[in-house]
Amino acid sequence: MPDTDVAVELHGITKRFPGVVANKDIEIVVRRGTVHAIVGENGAGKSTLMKILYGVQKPDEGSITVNGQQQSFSSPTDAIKAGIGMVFQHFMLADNFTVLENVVLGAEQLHGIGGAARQEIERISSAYGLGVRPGDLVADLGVGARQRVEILKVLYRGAKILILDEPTAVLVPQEVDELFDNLAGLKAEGLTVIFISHKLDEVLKVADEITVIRRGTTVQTVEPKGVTARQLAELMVGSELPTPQTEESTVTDRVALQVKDASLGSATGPKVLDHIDLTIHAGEVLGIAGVEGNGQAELVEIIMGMRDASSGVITFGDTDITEWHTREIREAGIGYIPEDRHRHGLLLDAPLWENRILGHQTEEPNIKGFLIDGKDAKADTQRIVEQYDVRTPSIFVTAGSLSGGNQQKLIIGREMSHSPKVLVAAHPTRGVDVGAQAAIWDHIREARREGLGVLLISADLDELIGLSDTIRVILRGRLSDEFDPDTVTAEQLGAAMTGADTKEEQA
Amino acid sequence: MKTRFDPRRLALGAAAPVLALLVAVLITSLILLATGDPVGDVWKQMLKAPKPGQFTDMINSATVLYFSAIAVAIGFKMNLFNIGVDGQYRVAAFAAAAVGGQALLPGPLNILLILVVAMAAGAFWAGIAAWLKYSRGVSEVISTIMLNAIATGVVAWLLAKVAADQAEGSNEIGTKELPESSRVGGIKLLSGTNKEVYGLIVLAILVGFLYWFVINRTRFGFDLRATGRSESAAVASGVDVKRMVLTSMLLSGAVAGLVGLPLLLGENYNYGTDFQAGLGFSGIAIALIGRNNAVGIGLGALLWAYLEKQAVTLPIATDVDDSIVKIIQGVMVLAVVIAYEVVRRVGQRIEQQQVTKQLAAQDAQPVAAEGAKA
Amino acid sequence: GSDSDTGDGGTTAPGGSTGTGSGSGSAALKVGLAYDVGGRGDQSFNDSAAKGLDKAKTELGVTSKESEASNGEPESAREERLTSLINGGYTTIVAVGFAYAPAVGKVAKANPDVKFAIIDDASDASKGDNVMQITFAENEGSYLVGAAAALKTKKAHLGFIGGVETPLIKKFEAGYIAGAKKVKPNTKIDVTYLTQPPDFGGFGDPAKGKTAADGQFQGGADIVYHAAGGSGAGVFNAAKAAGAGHWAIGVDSDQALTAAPAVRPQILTSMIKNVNVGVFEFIKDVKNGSFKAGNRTFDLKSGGVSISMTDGHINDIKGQLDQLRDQIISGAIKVPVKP
Amino acid sequence: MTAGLEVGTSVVHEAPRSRKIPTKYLLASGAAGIVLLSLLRVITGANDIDSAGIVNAALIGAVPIGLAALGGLWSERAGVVNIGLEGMMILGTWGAAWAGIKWGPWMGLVGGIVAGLLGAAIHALATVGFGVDHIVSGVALNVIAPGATSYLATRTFTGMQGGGPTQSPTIDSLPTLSVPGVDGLKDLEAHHWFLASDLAGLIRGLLTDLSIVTIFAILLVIGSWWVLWRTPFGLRLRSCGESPVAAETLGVNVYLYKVYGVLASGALAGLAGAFLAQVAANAYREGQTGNRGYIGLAAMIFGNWRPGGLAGGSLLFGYTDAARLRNAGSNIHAMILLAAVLLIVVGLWQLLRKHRTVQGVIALVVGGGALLMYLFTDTISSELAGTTPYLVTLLVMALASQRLRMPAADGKIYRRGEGQ
Ligand SMILES: Nc1ncnc2c1ncn2[C@@H]1O[C@H](COP(=O)(O)OP(=O)(O)OP(=O)(O)O)[C@@H](O)[C@H]1O
Ligand SMILES: Nc1ncnc2c1ncn2[C@@H]1O[C@H](COP(=O)(O)OP(=O)(O)OP(=O)(O)O)[C@@H](O)[C@H]1O
Ligand SMILES: [Mg+2]
Ligand SMILES: [Mg+2]
Repeated sequence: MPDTDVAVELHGITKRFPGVVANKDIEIVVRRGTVHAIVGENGAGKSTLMKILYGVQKPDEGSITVNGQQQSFSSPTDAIKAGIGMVFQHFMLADNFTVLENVVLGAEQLHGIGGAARQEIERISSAYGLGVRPGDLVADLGVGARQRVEILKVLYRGAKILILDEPTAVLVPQEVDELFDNLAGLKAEGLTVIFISHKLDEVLKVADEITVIRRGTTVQTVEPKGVTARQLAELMVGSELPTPQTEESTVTDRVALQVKDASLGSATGPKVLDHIDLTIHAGEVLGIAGVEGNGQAELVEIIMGMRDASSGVITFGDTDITEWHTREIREAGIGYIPEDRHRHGLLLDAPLWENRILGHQTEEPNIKGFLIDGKDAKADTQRIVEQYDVRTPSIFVTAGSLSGGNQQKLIIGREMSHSPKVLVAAHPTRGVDVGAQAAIWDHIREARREGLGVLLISADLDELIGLSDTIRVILRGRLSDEFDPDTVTAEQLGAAMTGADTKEEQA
Repeated sequence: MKTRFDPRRLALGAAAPVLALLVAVLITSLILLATGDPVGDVWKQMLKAPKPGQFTDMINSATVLYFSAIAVAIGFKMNLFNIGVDGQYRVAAFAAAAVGGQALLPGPLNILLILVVAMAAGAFWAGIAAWLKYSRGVSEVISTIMLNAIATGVVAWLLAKVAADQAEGSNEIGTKELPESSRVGGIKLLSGTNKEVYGLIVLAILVGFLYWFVINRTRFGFDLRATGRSESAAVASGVDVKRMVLTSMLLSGAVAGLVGLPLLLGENYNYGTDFQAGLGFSGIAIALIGRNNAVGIGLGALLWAYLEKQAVTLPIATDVDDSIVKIIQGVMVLAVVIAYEVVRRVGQRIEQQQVTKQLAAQDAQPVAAEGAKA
Repeated sequence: GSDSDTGDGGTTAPGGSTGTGSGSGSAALKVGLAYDVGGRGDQSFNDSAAKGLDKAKTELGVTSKESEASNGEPESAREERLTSLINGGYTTIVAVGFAYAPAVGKVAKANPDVKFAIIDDASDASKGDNVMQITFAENEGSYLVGAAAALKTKKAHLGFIGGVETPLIKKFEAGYIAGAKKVKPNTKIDVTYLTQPPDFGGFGDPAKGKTAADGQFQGGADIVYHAAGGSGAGVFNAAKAAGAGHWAIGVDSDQALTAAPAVRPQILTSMIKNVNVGVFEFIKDVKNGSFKAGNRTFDLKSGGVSISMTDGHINDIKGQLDQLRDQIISGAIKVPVKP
Repeated sequence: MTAGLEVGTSVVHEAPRSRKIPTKYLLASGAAGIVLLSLLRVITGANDIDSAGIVNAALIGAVPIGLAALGGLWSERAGVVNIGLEGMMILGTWGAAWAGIKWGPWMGLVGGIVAGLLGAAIHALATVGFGVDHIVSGVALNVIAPGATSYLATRTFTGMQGGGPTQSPTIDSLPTLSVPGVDGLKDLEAHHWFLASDLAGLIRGLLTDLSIVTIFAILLVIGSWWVLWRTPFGLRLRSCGESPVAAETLGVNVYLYKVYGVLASGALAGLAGAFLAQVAANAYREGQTGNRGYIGLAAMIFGNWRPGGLAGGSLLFGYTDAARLRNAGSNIHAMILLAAVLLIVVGLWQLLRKHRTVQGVIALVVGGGALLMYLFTDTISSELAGTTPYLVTLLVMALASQRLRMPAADGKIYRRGEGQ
């Protein structure tokens, strides 16, 4: 009985992608003036559903009702007209545009693109305490600020229904709290918020209602007071939830990798890396926490030789590899799980067996002399596929046609196959669903037991706390002291990650 | 790229060029109709089977074009656009002719010297663009275009300096002619004509094979293709992309250096104002038609040469201006690339569907979640 | 006036087979004419050749087929062109331009009973018992216009603009300079070439022609001679822009009659290279069976090259020019072929 | 194949993002340039290097290149690389001549623009419609256009008075304007006084007999800047070049704006062709464009994808080309001295300030070589003079390229709904 206090009603939504059913008979009712959370594991279909509600993608079946009116959106324009705004999981900002330009784009008819628009932005910014400056170049902004620009974009268009797709994925606890304050403010204004997240404690904190999606279908809608995080998780996964467990320490005193006083200057302003000192022992997992964009990527790049540090020394065992080239470093036995598998880990339109060669073009079994040894490489790919449970019909399909999780498992298998002495793992389980996640953790632990040194960079604090022997926090290119994962709390880490409350400057 | 043992995919692959040819024919016919030219006659003329003599000429042109297209393709394989093959082969042919004309070495050795000089000169000229990109990040598209123009001036200048006295009553100037002993005789391929196929066709085939082998079988080739498919992934995998730019540009230039040699060693015997120009640009088009594939390029070169051949007789036989053939060629290039793009997309889609179907088939239960992710 | 402008010729599409069945009905000679790049309507020597052919059509009642070279074509294409003309039954072949030299040489050997003429080449490459090599003493004609320019200039400062820097065009330059220096040794002569081979754009880029000529006029020259084919149009425009007292000298045909009407008044004179005469003579000889193989030079003596008196701008110096002409004809003056 | 390699250009990402150079610096450097030129003139006695004539010629030379470059700007700001400019320009020359002869010179301009648009339509269909690699499509277009043009020319111009397969009859010319009074500066210029005469020449060159199209071109440069950077339309168009996916999610019809960009680019390239046919030559001529389309692309790139920059680039090219065509002997010879001095200065700077030994030494050696060349020759061979514009372009690119920043999504193939 759709009455007027229902903001959005999704009925029987089904969406098929080539070979995939992303959404199947979705049923959701969102009441006006509430925060409605949608939870589900990776690939469950949350983003797709929201993209449908926002008119980016068209549903194959089902109906969308907004404020009691049946709608069929053919483009975001229609959705925006209907008062819907969306903040995407992956930021939708043009780096080389100013905040102003990013905000007014597509909504020029409201206040033009000049002074009037500027004032409006400043008004909204102060009204919701977003602290956004219209003149800034987005490229110069930190993640938190970008998040707020995204929200401002939506508010600027006078949206009454906000969709936030995993807004907290890249935020530290303090930032999350701020975001939630903002949401509370919005709610008070009578706005409706649809909120997507994996982080169930957060969800329980802010949501008035929670809808769980599993494998594309709505499982159940619950009230936060009625459930615990664990119950929610089991609804999501449909099974027991694995949590990372470090067993007894395997740390030796043999130094596997050492970075001494490494810095990386940047043409603009502050150093990207600032006198970094770190040591990884054989059998040790060193976890690096930090807000994205504080130098993690650069740290990895100088270790992997993809960039030259402007100063400092990097030693592998007891050999100085500072001047070495990426290939030599990889040959020497440093494995690499890149942060962005699509850009750095795979050739999406090459077959799996060629992707198995990638990164080890100069090592057995991939080669015979200066030739590529297709036969052995294929055989070994088959082995990886079986051993690491990569779900694929054959090793001849292109990597791009696998799901993220399976892509990730292939990469892990590939790196492990060359028995590295050190593994540089950036967000090894990002965007990978729970089953695969557990498997990947086990592989890391096992290798660790055999004396592997791991540099683990992750945004997922639970993962860090669960896997690491030592945790350090990177902030504005500087490394903090060590934290003991057994005692440290997420809040403590969060504080360190943001340098207490002075996070604005990190932009 | 390709899934093994997949007839559907093969069919798709074959579909593209055929589709493209048909489109080209269709559009051209429409133009002819629009301008009131005799469509039927034109195609009758265009499709006339070449006589042995013409066929030989065709193969010869194709040989020259083949070198050019391979040179371009080497760059294309890693997203490097060597628009400068034209300048490179002219510089190279001149250098080779100038040196060869001196007959510093006895016959066969001199031929070898000519080959080496040509490749070196071509590589050098390409090297300038490579270095500019390597050290200064100058787009090779721009630099090679500029270098083509500069090559013209420099070669003209040098030619004026070293030019042998022009033959009595002739209006051409050129380098000293190669001695008889260092020319490459032709091969009698077809009866019914006294025309011969350039001896260097053998070199062309060899180069084609090497191209295929290096690209598809060697570590270097893997790095090259990896860079072409995803520069970022290649870098992460340890490929030194800047070095690759240098190497592949030099290789491309070296092959470009060979473009002029069939003419130099088998036809003109010197480099002069009458030396054939513009071969570099046809090379680009042919590389595109042939999809940077050694065999495909071969067929592309033959097709290109065939069309050029027919173009000559077209106006005489039908009173239709031969520029219509240029239109055919251009439309074909465009149609080919479009067709391949479409086919690629369709192929991708099909594969994604297959993957999920097969996964679903493998096991319905818990895997479905994963499977759904494909 | 068949010798007027390219327009009349233009009425036949290239390759247009026009059987003007006037008179000699069945025995009509079939002439195949292969142009150099640019073809009919290039306002240059191709056009001039076309003119000769048109004359032959009207006066000798021959039928013809024309075909044009394209840029950067392989040697075999030129052979192919001649051969297919022959296969088409056109057994009297005119090849316009030295680029055809090797082709004519080869094809002539293969077709001994076909009569060939090649323009601008007398090398062994095109020699043959059935080949008439038609060359012109461009240097002699240029010598005269050079002299005329030197006599007419008020500033003892002239200009020369060559389309593409080839030996043939340098022949024009050489004669021009020699002629000018002869009558005024202290004459300053600016020389500009628009492009270098194999970039033959210099024969078809009026914009470059104008810029270059502007430079020479503004640099103090008051008369500029061009041997730049279609780029000449730009030179004429420059002369017009430079205003009264500035002249351009035309080339190949009498451009005071063929150029754009607006600029004709700026044209002091033209160095006429009667390719049309050469072509017509050849066809006539073949028709009358008086064909003779070998090189035939069309020079001042034979009237193959000449200086135009149209519009009478140089009537006042006609005397001196005639003197020089006679000296050249008599051999008293040797005109250089290289600058 | 996609947007080509990012190697080297990657340096850009770190390069300072100070995009705006304050006008006062621009003016200052402009003034410095003039002083330098007049010094050079006085020293070398090459009076033509900044005469009214050369300035005027440079302007005329720059217009077609600049218009092509502007075309490139429109399409690349919308994210579509366009090396088909040359082809569109060629179509423009024919369109202008044909329409110009049929309906008079003003319609000629229209004809050129329309012809260019047709070429652009093909490019748009291939790149935006079918998602073909941009450079590939451009190359194909550059094969089709000359063929189509020469075919059309043969069909249309043969049989016309003074026309033929390779050239059209003359087209009536368009009006030209001069600012009254400026011609008086002639005498001042004739004195060849330091600076005064140079300024006189400059002003006279810039303000006398300007073709109406030249004025259009200047207005178009300014207009393009205004439209692209000051209007919602421009913002949307640029957003397609910077982040089409973001634009899509804000309801911008990316396909549409990309098509607009490409079409505008075709229209401008066509106008460039019209300028060549109608103003620079008043007739169509086969091969008339002489690769100016490619040069325009280069001009746009070292103009850093900005109207002001590309105008500068075009003028630089127009100037060097005019210099060598007008009087290579003294002009280019004089420039060698300039180049020598600049190179030596740069070399010393690299050595002493930047401590870049290699670059420094290279610059010094080349500079020294140039200096010797200047001292021991008194003219320059016409063959080499012809390469000046291209050499200069290459040089400037080599010096500037690392500070350039192309639109983030330029040349990337975009498909709706396949973002992220
Ligand atoms: N553009 C697309 N083309 C093909 N399949 C897609 C596309 N987008 C998503 N999918 C499929 O739909 C499924 C649902 O994707 P979706 O992004 O909605 O998951 P999600 O719940 O947002 O995951 P995450 O929590 O990681 O964001 C994915 O598993 C994927 O296989
Ligand atoms: N355009 C697309 N075509 C095919 N598959 C796609 C497309 N977009 C996304 N996918 C796949 O859909 C899955 C889910 O997409 P999405 O990125 O929304 O969720 P995700 O879990 O964050 O993805 P990933 O697991 O790769 O990080 C991923 O496996 C991704 O590879
Ligand atoms: Mg999602
Ligand atoms: Mg995700």
